[in-house]
Amino acid sequence: MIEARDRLGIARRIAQDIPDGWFVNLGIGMPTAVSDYIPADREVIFHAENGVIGIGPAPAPEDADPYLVNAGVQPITLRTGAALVHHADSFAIARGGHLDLCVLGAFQVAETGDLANWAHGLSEPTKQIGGAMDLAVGAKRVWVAMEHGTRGGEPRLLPRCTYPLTARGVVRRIYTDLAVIDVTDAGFTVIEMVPGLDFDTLQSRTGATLRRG
Amino acid sequence: MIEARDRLGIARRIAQDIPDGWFVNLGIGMPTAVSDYIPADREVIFHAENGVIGIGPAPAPEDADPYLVNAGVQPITLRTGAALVHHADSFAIARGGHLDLCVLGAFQVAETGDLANWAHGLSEPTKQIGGAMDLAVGAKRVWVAMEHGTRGGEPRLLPRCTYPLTARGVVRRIYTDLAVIDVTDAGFTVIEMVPGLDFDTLQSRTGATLRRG
Amino acid sequence: MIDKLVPSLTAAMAGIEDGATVLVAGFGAGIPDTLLRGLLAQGARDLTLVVNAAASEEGPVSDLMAAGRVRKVVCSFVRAASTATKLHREGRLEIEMVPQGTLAERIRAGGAGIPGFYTPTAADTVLAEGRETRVIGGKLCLLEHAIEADVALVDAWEADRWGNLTHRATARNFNPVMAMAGRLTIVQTRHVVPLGTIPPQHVHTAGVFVDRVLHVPEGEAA
Amino acid sequence: MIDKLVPSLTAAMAGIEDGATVLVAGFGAGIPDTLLRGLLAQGARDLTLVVNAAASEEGPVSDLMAAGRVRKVVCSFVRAASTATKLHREGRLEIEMVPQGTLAERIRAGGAGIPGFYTPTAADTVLAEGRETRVIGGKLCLLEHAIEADVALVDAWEADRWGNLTHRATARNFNPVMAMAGRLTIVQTRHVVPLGTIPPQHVHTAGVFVDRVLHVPEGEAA
Repeated sequence: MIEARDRLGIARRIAQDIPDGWFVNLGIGMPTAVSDYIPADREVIFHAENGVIGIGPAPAPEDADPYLVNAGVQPITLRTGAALVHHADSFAIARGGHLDLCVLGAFQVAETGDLANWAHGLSEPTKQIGGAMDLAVGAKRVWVAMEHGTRGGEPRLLPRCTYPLTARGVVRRIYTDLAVIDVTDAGFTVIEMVPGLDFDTLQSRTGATLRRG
Repeated sequence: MIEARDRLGIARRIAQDIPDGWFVNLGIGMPTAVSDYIPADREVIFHAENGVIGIGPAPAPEDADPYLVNAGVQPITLRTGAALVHHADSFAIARGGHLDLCVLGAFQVAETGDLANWAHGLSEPTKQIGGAMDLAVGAKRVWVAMEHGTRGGEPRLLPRCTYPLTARGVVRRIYTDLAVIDVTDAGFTVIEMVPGLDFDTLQSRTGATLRRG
Repeated sequence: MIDKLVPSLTAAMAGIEDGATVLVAGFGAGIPDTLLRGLLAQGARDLTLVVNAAASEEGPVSDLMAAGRVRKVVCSFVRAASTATKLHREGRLEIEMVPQGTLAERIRAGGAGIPGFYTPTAADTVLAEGRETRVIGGKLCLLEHAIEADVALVDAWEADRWGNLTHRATARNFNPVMAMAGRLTIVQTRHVVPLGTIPPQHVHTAGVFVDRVLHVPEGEAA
Repeated sequence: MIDKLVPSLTAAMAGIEDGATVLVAGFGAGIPDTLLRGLLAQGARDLTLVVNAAASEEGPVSDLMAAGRVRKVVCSFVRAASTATKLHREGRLEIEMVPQGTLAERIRAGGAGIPGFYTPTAADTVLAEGRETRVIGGKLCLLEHAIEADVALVDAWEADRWGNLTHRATARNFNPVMAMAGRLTIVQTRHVVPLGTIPPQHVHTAGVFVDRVLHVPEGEAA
């Protein structure tokens, strides 16, 4: 049986790979949970687009401060050592290459590292660009957290994205419910599969050619 | 006898023309003294390029704080209500059109409002651009404080500047030891002369045609 | 004497003209909601709103749009169910999508006297189609223009009579940069404090950027 | 655990290479004088210094130039008698004159990932000769490029182990923007404080921009 990771499992897996001392932005959705799984012996500092450097654990509902939210407008706390800045300064951090890592959700990733995560098409009414385009081109590295395929079974890892791009050639690594895959000059390289999954099955669920890592 | 103004007299005369509530940058040298002569019933806020909004009176020498200086690196105090910002934010104020007035010294002013105040020539070793180019194009209005002529008797008000420009077409008004002169679409217009001075004498000491105001 | 405090919401909103471009600060927190309701009451129409998100079916930004007062919205975020999307489908609202960092930077540029800048953000996307790009330092960059606005609506925690502001926690967000970029910057503040109460080194938005301050105590709609 | 404190001036200056571009903060106050002396001792040469003023005949910037370690200085201000001018006349130093506001903005742009911007400053002067200009919104503007640097030398009043800084009064000046723009940002601080001592809303330079912190108590040269 394939021991596919659930959404929190993907977040937990990502957290393992973030070294002590990194400065990280977590996108809205699945990536947000990554911060809950950082090992206690590592100091990782989390950034939010709305001007937070040093996000702490989520507060108990009764302790939520309406003046203190993350980029998903969820209540947060501040860590000891946190700093607050305004929106332009916050994106100066993101765009200026000061983030070691940004973890983003995605609709599609191409084997060239192209990222599509803001619209299914230009005529679609939902357009959630937010800060993703700025983060994707500005961070030192971009990792993606997503389901390996859509609910309808369509692959999300593709030779080319069919949805509008967020940024070209930026994704370095993809964490899905099935695997961890690096984006290399040679395309998608599988560096880890979940227990019970074999390479051919993973390839059959993927829209582009996979290489063994 | 011509009652020419001395340098402090020029500064005092300028101070009379600054209305209550203006936000003003004073250049290095003669303009700096303007703040000492603002009438007590007017609240005028002074800015310095190094990030001060709300400069107060100069401290007694024994009270000088080495961490608190103006753009001429002279000791200052802060007024009640002052704010401190960094250098880029300070010039965002200057360049973004937020200063009601900047008073600058000058070597030459042209009848078109061109300002030359940073070098006598390109081969000259002293090049003091500082913030003048930014202030000159960014402030809502620029007034100049200067001697009417050079020590050698050469005129400073000219049809065209012969020295390298600081900015083109920015000077609105000139305060000299002899007169107050507006720069209008028609050129230099004398709006005030010191006691004992007649128009023809002023014209004879000026390098461009003067109009009566 | 400088005193930027105004006595009423009506006084705060006076003089906003039809066709004005209005910056609306806030990001979850720090939204100038009272001033937005004041703008609805004030009556100006044909407005261009610059606001991070037009993603809601309710609230004061949605109300302004639903009342037919907004010609165009410049934002980084819309949802299928939002009032903006509905009006856009009906051909009654123009939407300009801007990446959030570019939006913040364009507003800061407007306040800082930088008419244009280049950024790699969105340079390789459909947002760049038909627009000027150039390679700088090996990176494809897109030319972006400053956003200057007739009016900025800003929220603050504390304000003094010079208009010096502090913003509480993440209620800071767009507020300081929008304050810089408004030709008329109107502030609603939870607390009015005497001049000198905010230490010079702790001012978040300097009074030089602020024109009017309205006191809106917590829990009051003014 | 993140701990950016370094035990010695030698450790603070380690790894600066020949040919490096070095941002030097300060404006009357807030000059990283100990770090500059450390750079002299460290030995890197063929340096480009970016500093507001090269107007002196003495002091650590002058000393570096006089020792033949500086290839080029980018500044807004030189004097006839300054070491920079003397060396320039002898053909031993290149000088790039930049208006002070443009200098601050180019450095901020370097830190903020803005490769280029347009400004009216200097667009109509000899500084614009042979360079790209364009009219934006009716104003002649000059294209300016970001300054990114290998090293930034920064002064602070307080620092914690994450590198969060405060700057005292006008010792702030170029320090926060230069901290942003250095690939290796080295700080000398008067006081080292425990993490959390600086309230989040009062941090002047966030630790994310800082790589090394050297404690230089008042009156000590380290």
